[in-house]
Amino acid sequence: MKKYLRCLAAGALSAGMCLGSGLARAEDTIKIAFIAPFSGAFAANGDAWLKMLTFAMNNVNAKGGALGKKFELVTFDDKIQPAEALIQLKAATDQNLPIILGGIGSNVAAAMEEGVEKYNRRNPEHRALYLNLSALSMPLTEENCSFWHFRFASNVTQRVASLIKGLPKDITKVYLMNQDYLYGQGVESDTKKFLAKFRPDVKIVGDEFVPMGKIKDFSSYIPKIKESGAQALITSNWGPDFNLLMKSGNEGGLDIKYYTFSAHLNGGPTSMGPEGGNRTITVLEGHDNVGADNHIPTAEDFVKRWRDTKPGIDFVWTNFQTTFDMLAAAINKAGSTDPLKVALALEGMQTTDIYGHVNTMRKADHQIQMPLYTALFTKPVPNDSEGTGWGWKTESMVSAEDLTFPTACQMKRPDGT
Amino acid sequence: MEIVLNPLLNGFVYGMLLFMLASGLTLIFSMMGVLNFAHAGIYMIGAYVAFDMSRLIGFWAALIVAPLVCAAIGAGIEVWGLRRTHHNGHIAELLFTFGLFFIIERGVQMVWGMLPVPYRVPALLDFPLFRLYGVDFPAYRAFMLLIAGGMLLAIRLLLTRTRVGLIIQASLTHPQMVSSLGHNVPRVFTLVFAGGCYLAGLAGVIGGNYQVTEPAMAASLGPIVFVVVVFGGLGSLSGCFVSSIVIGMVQTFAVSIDGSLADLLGPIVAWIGTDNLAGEILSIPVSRVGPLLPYAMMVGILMFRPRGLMGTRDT
Amino acid sequence: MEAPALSLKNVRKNFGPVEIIRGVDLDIARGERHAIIGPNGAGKTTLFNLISGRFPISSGSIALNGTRIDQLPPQNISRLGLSRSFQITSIFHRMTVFENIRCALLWSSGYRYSFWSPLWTQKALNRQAEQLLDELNLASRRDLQAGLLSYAEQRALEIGITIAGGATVVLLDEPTAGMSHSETEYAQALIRRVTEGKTLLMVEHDMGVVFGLADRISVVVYGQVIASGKPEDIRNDRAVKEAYLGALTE
Amino acid sequence: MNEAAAKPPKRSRQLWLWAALILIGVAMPWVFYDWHTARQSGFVLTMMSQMGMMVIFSLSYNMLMGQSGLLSFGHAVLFGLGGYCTVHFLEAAGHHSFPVPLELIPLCAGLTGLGFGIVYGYIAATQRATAFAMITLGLGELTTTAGIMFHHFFGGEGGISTDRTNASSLFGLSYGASVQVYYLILAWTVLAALGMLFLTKTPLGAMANATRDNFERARFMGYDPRRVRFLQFALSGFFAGIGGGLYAITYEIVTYDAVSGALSANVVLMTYIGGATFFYGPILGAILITLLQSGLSLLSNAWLIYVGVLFIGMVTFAPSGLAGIIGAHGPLARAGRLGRLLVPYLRLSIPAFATLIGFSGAVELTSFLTIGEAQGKHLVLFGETIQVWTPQPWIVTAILLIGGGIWLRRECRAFARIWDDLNADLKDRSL
Repeated sequence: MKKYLRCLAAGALSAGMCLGSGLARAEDTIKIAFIAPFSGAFAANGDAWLKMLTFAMNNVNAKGGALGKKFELVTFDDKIQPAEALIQLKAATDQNLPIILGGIGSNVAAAMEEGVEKYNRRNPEHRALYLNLSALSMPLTEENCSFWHFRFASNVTQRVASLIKGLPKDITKVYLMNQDYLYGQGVESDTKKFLAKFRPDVKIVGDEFVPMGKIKDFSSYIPKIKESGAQALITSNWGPDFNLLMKSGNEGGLDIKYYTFSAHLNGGPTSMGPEGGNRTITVLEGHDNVGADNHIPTAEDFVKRWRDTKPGIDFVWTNFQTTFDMLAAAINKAGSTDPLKVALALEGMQTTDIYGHVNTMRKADHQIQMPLYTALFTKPVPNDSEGTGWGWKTESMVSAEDLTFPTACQMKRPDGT
Repeated sequence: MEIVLNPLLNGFVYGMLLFMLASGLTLIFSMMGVLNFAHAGIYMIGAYVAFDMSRLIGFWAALIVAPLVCAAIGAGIEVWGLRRTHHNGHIAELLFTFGLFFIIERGVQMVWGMLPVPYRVPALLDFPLFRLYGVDFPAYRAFMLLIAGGMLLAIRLLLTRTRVGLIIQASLTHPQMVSSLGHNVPRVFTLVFAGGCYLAGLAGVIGGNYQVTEPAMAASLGPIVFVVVVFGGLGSLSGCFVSSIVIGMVQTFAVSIDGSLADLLGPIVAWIGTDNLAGEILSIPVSRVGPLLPYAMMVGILMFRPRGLMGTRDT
Repeated sequence: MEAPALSLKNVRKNFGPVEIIRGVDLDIARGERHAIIGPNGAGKTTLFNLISGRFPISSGSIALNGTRIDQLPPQNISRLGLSRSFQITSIFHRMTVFENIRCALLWSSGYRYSFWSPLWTQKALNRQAEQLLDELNLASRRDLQAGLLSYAEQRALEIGITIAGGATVVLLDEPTAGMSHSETEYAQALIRRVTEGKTLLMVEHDMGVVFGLADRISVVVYGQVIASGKPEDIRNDRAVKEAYLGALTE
Repeated sequence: MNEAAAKPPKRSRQLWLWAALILIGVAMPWVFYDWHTARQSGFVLTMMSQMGMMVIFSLSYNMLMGQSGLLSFGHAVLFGLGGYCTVHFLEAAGHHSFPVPLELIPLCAGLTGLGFGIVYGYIAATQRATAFAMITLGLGELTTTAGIMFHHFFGGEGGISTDRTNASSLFGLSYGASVQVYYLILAWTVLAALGMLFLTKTPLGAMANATRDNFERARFMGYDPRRVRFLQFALSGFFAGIGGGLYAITYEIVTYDAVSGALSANVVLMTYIGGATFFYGPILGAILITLLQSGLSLLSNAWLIYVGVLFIGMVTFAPSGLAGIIGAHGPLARAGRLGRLLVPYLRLSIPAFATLIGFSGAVELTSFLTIGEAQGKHLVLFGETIQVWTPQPWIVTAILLIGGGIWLRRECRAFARIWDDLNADLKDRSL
């Protein structure tokens, strides 16, 4: 009876239910804001990101956190809308959470970078620092680069370069298909650039833009692709635009390889299933079989502990761990969580990732320099993805040095730095 | 020939899927005057229920049961929801279904999660039926055509050969007349609404694995179905059929055209340059704007012919 | 010679294959009170719809004070000084009685689509509306929503809206339909009062009202005018009797 | 409009109410002022700014929905295009080629909104009712896609951004601090609201109501309903443009989200929930929905469900919205009988509260079963984790929901009786 009463009391407040770790918080933590979509069309990404971030954070906390304190994540829902993200930015700074993680959706990231830059200019006593986990578009670290923005993921150019470098020698005819917006257009122009540079033998037999999320049946593209004689399709399509494309391709008997950038993200393996097997190659920071393939004990242990939490998804954003490692190191180095000091400490910082590679946060544009993998969706693999029986197997690895490109960033630095 | 035949076939398949959704909507719209915003939501529920059921009792049983579930949901919506808002006018009814769509979309996310579910074509139908100019035509698409065609036939028979069908048909063109003839119009309304939802559910069952079953599937298909219904015209099933096929074809054909306005107006574009908005608009190839054509077609037809292609009344 | 207020020449209208109005010729002199009678389904209301521009005519011509109006949309006909009422009450249900009347006054007072003149400062307009409310005996209902009025009051408002704009030719479609005896008498007096000096064309079933008000009467049967003349002539017309008796025995 | 006919004594009381509301708006930033750190609450300021622009936006929407009976599903197009143009104005101001002070830039945004209103209105106003709704839906869809596709004007999905401090100021303000922007928005909100209130009292406003009620009759009075719709659409574009301009000034970035269907849908919700039949209804709706959007979404993942249910509830049971509910109490309040409702309301509130808790419990439990699980979160209350897989919380929720629901139904009937009696009594006395 008592239990029921307690439940009743609990129910009585369920209208005002709190997110996450609840009210009984230890006060002595370093709180980090995480602004991401938790409702709306991209809520699944917010959830998946949070899960991986929390795991990465717990790893750092287990090693003692920073300044003797543990980290703690506070989430804010931006609903994948820039305006809403800026409101939540204000909410975070109000709560004195100067370090802000984010990076789902290039539109939101662009708004956040600008917003933080202006906020810092106008509120020099209460600055904020924006750590971008996964928004890849180039302007963020090129023409719009900001001192207060750090990108902890490889950008579009680096991804395309590693894909082209990893392209097998026997592929000489490729077909390009990209979504008709900034990201897809960036991928397309970089693909052409790097093909000309690294693989002049490869011929582009088709170059297509599709409107984002509008095409329900890709079968009309299949004859075009087939006719072109392409051996591989390089596409930045993600979500339904990729899944429907591959579905139509398979149904139409199109026997080619799909070189992608997002097929590994949460939900990707599930929607591909066996249909994507042995034909989908993706560019990624890491996957759950890198450790087992190359016998890296730290990575194997990492994946084992990750899988023990029954996450349902692969830990593909291995850079999330790097983010927290660097952040903890920077806070320790700075001796405080003051955004300016932390930012200065982050510049040029080097840490070793779970695979043993050295990652560098470049000072010039605040873009992380790290190796990238390309992997094939295949079986059998030691650790399958999302319970499909299929999983990722490394095809190639391109080192950080090979992915270091000059930047056009002209950063406006704070006075005296 | 090969340029034409493949898109023709695929456009037809897509058009038939649209028709399955649109026919139910057009029945509801013509009779009750309600443009049911939740219709695509029901389609999504159909797909998800079919996914769950196909794992429990197999695809074929799901093909029977899932649409019935949707019909039951539809009847519930009509009896407990729409009927109560009826006296507040069509706008209120439309807004009711609009709000319902919000809830369905979020509810589906809550129950089935936010990621796509692996709802796949049954193994029995997972083979290429024939090859056409080197491109396979999957058996499942033929099956879809079969179901859609069968459904078309069934609706026709139902409407022309049964008493209920005759009443419905009369209600399509003269809704006030039928009620004044003393027929139990509320019951007919419920029946039509449930029937429309049944069709949407059926479309969900066979469309869910033809496309991807995910929470955004309704929001992305919904507007297109409206376009089909409005374009085809109120109170006309044949108009609905024609416009489904037309829009299915337009969407699939447009992507195979690479030309742009700039090709036609070469010198003018050279003069404007491509580095401004006007030049940008002109130099976009047709294949990229293809999916927008239906909306432009809808706006156009509503401006000049509000009753749509073959409609009997103004929208 | 002065052109007739309203002149119909061989007006025809068909809906699909069915011809509803089959060549109507009708001249109505200025200042005349003219009633149209005839059995149900004879096409009286359709005739009104054709004159007021609600439906386009199939052939023939209609002229208002000598000006062709048969190709014009209703608003343009209204601006030329022809106004009509409806058989099924057609008022603005969610607006107050006062606002209903004021709206009807707007165009003729020259406000057009003005969005810069605040209505509360338009003294002359408001006074005119109040006056009309008094005339209609609706002053006590001034701020009530029109949809909440009683039936007879709504009919009075309907007439008020129709004549408010100062039209010279007024078409009334069964103004007393569904009224009790006393209400009908009141309405008849009201119509007589407010249409003073105007040309009136009305469709009416109540023969008391018709013979009480009309200077001339036309009888429409099966889309044709079978007789037209002074009340006493019509009373004695054989064709009319036949038509009516025929209609009754059907 | 009902209140157009408001009796003089009530009008002065209303005036006080509005003055008080504006005063609250002025005072609000200082209520949440943090004296320890000497900072404004940025969250509250931004939320209040958002409310301001949403008030303008939904009022402008109501020029179509409530006043003209036109249901638009693409109103955000006018709002967002005003915003895009404002960004371009501010950029031009940065290059000293646009010498307009920031205080007046919303006016320029309004004029561009008017321009787009004229273009879109010319197309959309050809039809009414459902056809109008579908045209606006199509136009909205076309514009949103254009916003993603074309870079020169819209900047693609990254949008275009600017710096509001580019522009000069009439009062020598920098507009760096959000509080200055907030007061600018407040001033424009009041101005725009007064402007739209004024419009309802003009011949066009009256004829908009008339065409809403009975467009055919309006034609026989000399008015072309299409022209009325067109003018009303264009003018509402003017005010939506002002809202969009303020949006651009506040966030300094405009992306395709500002023209998207989501925002168009949002304004429908705001206006309807607030009450489309009253002028002030959309103000209530905009404030409430913004609160829910920014506040409730911090508390619950499933906040959209609550908004959806609230909306459906309104459509079904209170079609004149919050303003309608408040308005219905007007006669009783004037007669001084409001006290009689206190006890019935208290009786109603208990089962209503129980049902509410049962409902939100069911929603939250389901949501934690799937989504919460996906986030690796736990439902925590009073420092205790609720096990969503155990039956107890579900049983409690079910009892609250079903029991509360049945009880609520009974109380509702009782309440309706009392309400009817009171009103009938009132009517008897007045006659």
